[in-house]
Amino acid sequence: MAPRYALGAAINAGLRAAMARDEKVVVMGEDIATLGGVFRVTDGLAAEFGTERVVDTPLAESGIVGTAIGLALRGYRPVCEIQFDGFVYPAFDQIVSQLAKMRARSQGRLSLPVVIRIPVGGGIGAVEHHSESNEAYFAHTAGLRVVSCSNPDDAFHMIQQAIASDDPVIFYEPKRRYWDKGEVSDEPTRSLHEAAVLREGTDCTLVAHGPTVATALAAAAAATEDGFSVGVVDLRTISPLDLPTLRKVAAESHRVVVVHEASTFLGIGSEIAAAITEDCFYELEAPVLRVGAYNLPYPPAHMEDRFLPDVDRILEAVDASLSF
Amino acid sequence: MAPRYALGAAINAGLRAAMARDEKVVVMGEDIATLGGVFRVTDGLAAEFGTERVVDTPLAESGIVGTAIGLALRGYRPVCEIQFDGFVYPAFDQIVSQLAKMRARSQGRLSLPVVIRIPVGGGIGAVEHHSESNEAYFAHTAGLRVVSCSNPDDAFHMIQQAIASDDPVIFYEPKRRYWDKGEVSDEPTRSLHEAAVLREGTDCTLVAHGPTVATALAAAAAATEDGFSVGVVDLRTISPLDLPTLRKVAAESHRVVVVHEASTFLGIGSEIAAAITEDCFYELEAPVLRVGAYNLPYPPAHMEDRFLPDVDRILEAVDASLSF
Amino acid sequence: MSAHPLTLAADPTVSTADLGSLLAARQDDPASTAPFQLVDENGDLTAAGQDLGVDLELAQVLHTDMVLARRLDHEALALQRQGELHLWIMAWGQEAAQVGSIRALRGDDHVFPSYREHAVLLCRGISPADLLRQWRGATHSGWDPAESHVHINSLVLGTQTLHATGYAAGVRLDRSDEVVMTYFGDGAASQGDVNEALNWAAAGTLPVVFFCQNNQWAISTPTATQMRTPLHVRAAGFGLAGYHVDGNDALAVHAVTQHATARVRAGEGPALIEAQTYRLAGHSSSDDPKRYRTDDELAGWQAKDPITRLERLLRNAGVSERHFSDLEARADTFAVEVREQAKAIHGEDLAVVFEHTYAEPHPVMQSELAQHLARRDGAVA
Amino acid sequence: MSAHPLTLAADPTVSTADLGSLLAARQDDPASTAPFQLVDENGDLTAAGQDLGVDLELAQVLHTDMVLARRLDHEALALQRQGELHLWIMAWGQEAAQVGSIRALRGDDHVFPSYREHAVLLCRGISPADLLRQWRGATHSGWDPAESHVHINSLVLGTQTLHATGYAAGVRLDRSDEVVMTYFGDGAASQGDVNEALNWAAAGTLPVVFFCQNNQWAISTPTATQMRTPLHVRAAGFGLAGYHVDGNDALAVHAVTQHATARVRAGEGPALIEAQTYRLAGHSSSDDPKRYRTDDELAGWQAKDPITRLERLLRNAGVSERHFSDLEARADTFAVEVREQAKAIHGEDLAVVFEHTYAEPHPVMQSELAQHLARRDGAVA
Ligand SMILES: Cc1ncc(C[n+]2csc(CCOP(=O)(O)OP(=O)(O)O)c2C)c(N)n1
Ligand SMILES: Cc1ncc(C[n+]2csc(CCOP(=O)(O)OP(=O)(O)O)c2C)c(N)n1
Ligand SMILES: [Mg+2]
Ligand SMILES: [Mg+2]
Repeated sequence: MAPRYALGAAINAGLRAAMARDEKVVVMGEDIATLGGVFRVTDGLAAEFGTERVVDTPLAESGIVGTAIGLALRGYRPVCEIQFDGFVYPAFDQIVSQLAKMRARSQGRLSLPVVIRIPVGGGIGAVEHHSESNEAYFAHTAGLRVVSCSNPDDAFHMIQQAIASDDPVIFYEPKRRYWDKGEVSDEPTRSLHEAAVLREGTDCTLVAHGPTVATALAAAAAATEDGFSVGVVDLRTISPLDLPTLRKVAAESHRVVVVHEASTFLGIGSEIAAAITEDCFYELEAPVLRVGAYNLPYPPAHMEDRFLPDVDRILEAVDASLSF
Repeated sequence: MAPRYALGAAINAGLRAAMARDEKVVVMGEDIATLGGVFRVTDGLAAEFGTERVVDTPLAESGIVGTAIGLALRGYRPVCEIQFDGFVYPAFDQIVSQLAKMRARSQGRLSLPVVIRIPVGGGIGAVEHHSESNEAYFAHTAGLRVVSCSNPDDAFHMIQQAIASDDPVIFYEPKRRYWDKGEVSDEPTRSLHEAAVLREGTDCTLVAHGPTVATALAAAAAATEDGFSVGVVDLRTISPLDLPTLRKVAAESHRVVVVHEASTFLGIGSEIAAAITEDCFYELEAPVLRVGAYNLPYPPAHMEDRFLPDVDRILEAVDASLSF
Repeated sequence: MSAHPLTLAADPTVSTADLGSLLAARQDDPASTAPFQLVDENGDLTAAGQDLGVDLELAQVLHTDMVLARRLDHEALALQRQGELHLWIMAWGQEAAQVGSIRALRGDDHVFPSYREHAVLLCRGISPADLLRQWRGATHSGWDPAESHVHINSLVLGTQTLHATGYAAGVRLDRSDEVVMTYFGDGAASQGDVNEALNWAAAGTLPVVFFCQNNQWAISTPTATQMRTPLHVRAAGFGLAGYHVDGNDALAVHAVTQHATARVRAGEGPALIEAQTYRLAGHSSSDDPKRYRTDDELAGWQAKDPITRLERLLRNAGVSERHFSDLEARADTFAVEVREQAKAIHGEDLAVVFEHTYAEPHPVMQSELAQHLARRDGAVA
Repeated sequence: MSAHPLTLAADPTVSTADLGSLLAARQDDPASTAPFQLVDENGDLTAAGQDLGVDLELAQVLHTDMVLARRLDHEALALQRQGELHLWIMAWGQEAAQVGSIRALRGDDHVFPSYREHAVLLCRGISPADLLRQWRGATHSGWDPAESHVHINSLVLGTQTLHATGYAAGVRLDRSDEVVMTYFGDGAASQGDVNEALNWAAAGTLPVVFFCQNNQWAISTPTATQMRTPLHVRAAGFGLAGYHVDGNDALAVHAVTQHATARVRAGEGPALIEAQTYRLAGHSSSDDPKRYRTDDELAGWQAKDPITRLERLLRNAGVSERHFSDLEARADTFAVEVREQAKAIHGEDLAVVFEHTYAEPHPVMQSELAQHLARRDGAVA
């Protein structure tokens, strides 16, 4: 039987495998060496690979990404940790103006194989800035790849695929699923930029990524009890989107509901809705609906349950979709 | 007859009026006082209002926005200039984590009436970072308002309305239209967050903002020659969107094409497409189509004509829409 | 500063002028890299303390502040362990740096804190309820800055230093003689924003005091990883007046802050104070400091506890046992208040966030608020 | 450095050790805030120049470099005026700072420039075509960093200083003795990134030389608006070795850079060099400097022109008229090359950007490329 890992531990194992395979892989960030990261995702790496390759940096996110770019130019493959989603913005300029654009700027001469790991999303009762979902900013930025894992098996393989990519990758880790356990296979079943159809459905398909995949699966199960056939797609890749898979489920189930934790206004759901509608206009029997957080700053923990999409809100959208 | 101004001069006049009206208005940025800004939009303001209210700052965008927040907390109404679109990212953290969220964070106690002026877009043969369209990042950020002017009259009134707003406003100025002249009326005809139907159409409606409004008007005129009735909406407001107006034109013309200079992937066109489709599913005879830049980093000037949406690409989309 | 019963004849001989000449003398002295002290670890006056004399009345105020602040800290951590708070950020060990500095300001001097300045907040009259609201997960901030002249905190490290700098620009535009104070940590000092703020304030000769509590750690990262030279040296690099003080010596912190503030208020430009102190507990209630620091290091700093030190000074100066037992009783009463106020904090409905995000009507807000209310009230199936 | 014909018996007496003791002596001297000079404005040796001696062979190399760089500048501006370039960024006045520093490096020392370092690029063998490509609007960068060991420039000010710092971390991981050089301006020094880089490099004892050309202006903003103290003072604040040099004295810049580089190469940590110079032309071909600075100021700096100064030194040392006329002829030939190469730059089709944005296949790229090709080739009605 394949071994079982918690999602966080699976990323740890993936990092370990990547570091063992390629000595150019270096891991860097705030509190990642001695402490092993605030979520312990890098636990034990410093002991195994030394503090030259597992580096506690000064407390400066622009510095983390900016120096990672320099390391990549020198031939290294840096994997940066941003401690929490809400702390990536000081590095925004280095990410969108430098990391994303340098290959094109150099006419393809320079590769920046940098991975930026971001624990993402809410639902853990955290204080401000520790629960944000900011994938849309990076997905709108040409030159980056953006992926999001939802389970230990994907986490283990996707982190290694991201590190192996010669393009910069924003790697989202669903922090409230870090402790969820699952089997981890020896070999990846998909490439990094393929979505996974977790469940087929003929009445409607839910499209989710990262932390909301489990919510979508629960909603699909509930809908089945009510007699509907509801499918679930785990996006896995946010940029580029796996449009062939999305088109296929749209054509088969005629109704699509996108679920994510980010606010709906210009969230990735809007791109999926626009793209699928363009490609499958005659197949759709309802507009693609979006279930996301409200368009508010992430609220205090006390209110987050009402803020985040949950099974009820997904079912409400499925009902709305079916009533078209 | 109403006086004629170039768009840049109209903003200058609007700033002047706002500063004369309210002594709490201060204007700040790089090279804006002595030089009057690289586009001369703040020309003469320092001479008229003094260098205490028209401030040449150190060269630091995070500092510009961060100190503007402090000034606002002290009761001022700062208007910041970001010299070019591509230089706003160092201020991203101060904008999305501080400026956008502080009112909600303070439970409504603190107002941040800060305006961030950004000359935006391409088409001027500029070097890298001087031609970007980044409105989607800010439109996806709750707590901000995002507007975009396309003509001198709007420019004159909208800058004053933005300054009068107690909410932070990202104010886009279409840099390749700075020298376009037009009449400027005494009183605004619309509130800040209303779109303008510039031309009615029964076959299709083009939705544009800022620099692409003129392009859309030209395309609509060309389509008319071909016998089609094509309308044009100038969005003016990107966040919030004026959905009632968009719904109305969608219901009337049954076909909508959104035009903007930003890349289409997660550009504001995707939100408009998703929202209109949701609200007007049965009225639409074609998917909402999007005409934007390709999903690339902004290319060298030599190639920008092929990169930016132009009349031909708009007409191509209108054709595609009509062929559904 | 609130009135405090005199229990001793105080002889407040530390004048700003005296301290000024002393600090000036130290600048010529290479040994001046040692932090300025008035009271040593045993509660005895240092040479400087003897030279300048200390204000025993002030010492009692500061000691009382610290005892109450520490009690808040203990209660709040206990509340967190009981599930009554989501998170707690412990300040213990850092009380002297906080009370010594805030008590040197005028009540109308605006303060931009980081997240660990509970002792500062208490000195400014902020109630335990207002202070704990945020850590109970009920709100993102607790108090009204217009009343306390303390801005709400930002958890994005260093950002507040630019807000303080801009606020100071406004103070100057207003021709006011207020001073603006901002607190930040040794870790935050590595952020671009903090350095932009230091430079901006210096270039503009703005009335800001930058106060760094160097508590030796940024979560698990020691100060040596953040910087090569002590932070107070950076002041001169940007053209600020730099001060280095023993942050566990409340009287020294007060004297140095008073000196810095006077200069800043006089229009001589900003100052940077580095206070050497130590976070005796974990980074927060989620942190296990044993993973990254030794028991020996901790013991060394426990011996420098700021409260013990001032208690010894006061006892040596003849303050009665009665005073200390009264204070203990007061702290017990305060602890009860803290617990009661904490438990009485009730979160509000998400509807308030819809109301508070924008000042002016916003259609997306309005339609989503309607959805939320319908869902909340069960109007949706 | 390419071989250069000897026309004089050189007596290169400036050793690193000599200069080191001189610079060390200056640090105790309050007057050391004056920039280090070897050759004064009249081309005469200063006291330090006399003490240490200067290398006349080197002086000729640097003089030649500067003459050619200035010619490039004149030609490029003329080309811009003729519509052959979209934009030109003038370096004139700053040649000494650039050639003096780059010639002090080893060829394998990697350089992270800003956008004004044309003289640096020429010294590294980058052709006019590669150098001008970007300003003709054909590309966003011109040369291959793997060949020249010069990174392509970034127009987002200050960002390159962090790249240099990270690259230096890689150099250290590789156990190499390369040094990394990064150039930036007085305006860029206000950016958070530059200060993060200074601090990061110092904290990590990384082999980076930060070279600031303080040309007194950031577009229309004078250095006084950017900072309160001279930049070289900031070095000590972060724990870097700080140097202050007359940036119009190519030999002094070379000597100081050599000294700094030797220290850095030896593993003693990063250095910051502030070179006082002046941008004699506008900020760029779009700028009108008369709007913000006086003719007097300009005249004052014209008198300190770095090329005239070295020419005088060489003439005084007996370099023949022939040498100068040969150089003039060489510059004329070079000017022709510049014009020819500039006009021969042809932009490519947008298709190349599709190819260069990602290393690996990307479906959005692929489908949009197909659209683009169809449109370009008229396949769409
Ligand atoms: C911009 C940013 N990055 C990362 C964090 C996560 N974080 C919270 S506290 C902390 C350490 C702060 O250390 P220091 O500034 O010394 O303050 P202290 O906690 O010691 O009071 C870190 C890394 C943050 N809050 N903000
Ligand atoms: C982050 C950023 N902000 C603004 C600009 C616009 N800009 C280009 S050059 C310049 C002045 C730069 O001055 P300095 O650093 O002194 O370099 P110099 O031009 O004098 O060589 C400005 C403001 C920019 N390129 N990058
Ligand atoms: Mg600390
Ligand atoms: Mg300059």
